[in-house]
Amino acid sequence: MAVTALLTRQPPAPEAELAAFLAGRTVDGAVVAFVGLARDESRSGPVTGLYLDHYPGFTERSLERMAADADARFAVSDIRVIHRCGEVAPGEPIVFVAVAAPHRRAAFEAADYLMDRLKTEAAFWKREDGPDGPRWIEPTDQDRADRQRWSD
Amino acid sequence: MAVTALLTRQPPAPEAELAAFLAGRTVDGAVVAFVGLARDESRSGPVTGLYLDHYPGFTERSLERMAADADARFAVSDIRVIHRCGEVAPGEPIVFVAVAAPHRRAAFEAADYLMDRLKTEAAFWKREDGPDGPRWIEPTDQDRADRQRWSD
Amino acid sequence: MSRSACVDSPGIGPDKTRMTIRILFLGEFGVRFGREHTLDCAEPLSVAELRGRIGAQVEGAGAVLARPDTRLAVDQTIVPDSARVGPGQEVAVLPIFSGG
Amino acid sequence: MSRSACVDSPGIGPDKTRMTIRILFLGEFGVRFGREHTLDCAEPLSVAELRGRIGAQVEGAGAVLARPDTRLAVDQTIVPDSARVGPGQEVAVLPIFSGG
Repeated sequence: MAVTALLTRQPPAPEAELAAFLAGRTVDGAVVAFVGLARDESRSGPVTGLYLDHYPGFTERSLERMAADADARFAVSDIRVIHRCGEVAPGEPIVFVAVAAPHRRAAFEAADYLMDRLKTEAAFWKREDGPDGPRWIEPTDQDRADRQRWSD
Repeated sequence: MAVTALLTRQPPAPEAELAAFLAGRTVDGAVVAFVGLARDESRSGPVTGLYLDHYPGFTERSLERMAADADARFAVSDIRVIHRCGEVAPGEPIVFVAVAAPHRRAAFEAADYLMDRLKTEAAFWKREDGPDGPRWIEPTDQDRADRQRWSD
Repeated sequence: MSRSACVDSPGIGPDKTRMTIRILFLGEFGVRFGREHTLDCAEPLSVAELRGRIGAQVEGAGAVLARPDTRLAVDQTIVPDSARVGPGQEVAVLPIFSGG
Repeated sequence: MSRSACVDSPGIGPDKTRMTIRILFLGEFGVRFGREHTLDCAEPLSVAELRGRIGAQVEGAGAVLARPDTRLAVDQTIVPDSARVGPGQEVAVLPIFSGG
């Protein structure tokens, strides 16, 4: 059982992460991986880049807490969360989440839960840059509704 | 938009598949990948290997139909399904599913739906080999219950 | 590729393939009854009748062919017992799918 | 690292760090008000009082510090307005998280 949550300025490498996460796994029948990518457009218009501000130490612990909560809540074996901070170009990965479990339902649910929490409660402040200048953004109504699916 | 479903005797290469699936993606914010692995143990005891029998042509079309159904049902951009047939050793991948979508909810739901259908309706006949000899197996009650979540 | 003698076509000559139905048993059925058989068939019959014919001729297969959860595919499409099947077609006898 | 003169500590000598509170503004607040400030603080005060002190001294920050959805973390833990904060501690002023 390993639960890891890391913050990095480098783009996560989803393929290498997935390969490492799968290696030697014979007890778990299911691995769910999620990759969040920077889109080149949002509801506000074109996006030329993102900047994810963070509070060193505090942000890392927010990630670790969510990973630990997912681990406690679902019958999973391993969880790995890698989240980007700093400048992100469109098409680059922002977040990689992988969950392994003996059975697939727990793996899907834990990954889904983790993403809903990360999208609303991870301690980031996100700036979208576009032709009209930068805009600091908040979770969408959809993100908030998704988060409400998981009663605490 | 691409929906592909392939049958292969070789183990799928999840990391290479994921890398190819992510490449150049700037419209989709979410990619969900599922990897199903052969477990070394089932409810019946230790498993030394699996054999997935199939009906050439018919089985391929069962995979293609499910991928097309998922595509029609959810707001997704691309779907890729790679399913193994033949001999599978414990720890090896049996199935790789990837779904890309602008928003994560559709990606999660489509991958979840696809796996529930693949685990009950894909045209395979699976033999588990163990110390007590081979056993031909059917979907579990859990698999059937999972499938019932998606009304047709 | 095992063949059950009782259903092998005795026919010879150019029309042989047109006067038979190719029978495939999948999964566990293939192991128990032989993967492939050839059934003589001069004219169309219903799938229900075909279940009886196969069950009578392939030793031990009668019981599984009588089960409603044993489905038959004709030329790769699952069909109801009321469907018709005739010479030159391929029929697959499918145990319950295990899923992937 | 911008510093707002009105809250920079005028103190000197070995006790300086013990008689101040370090203030960090995160996200958009950092851009608008300067990322880091130092507030003179000789004795503990409540977080509610601190909101007022920071708002009064950092130009333009009063309105966001009065908002209930602007949360304050003391030494990296989010605290209620009733909590106490004193010299040598670090206070972060947090806009609503955007999430990742």
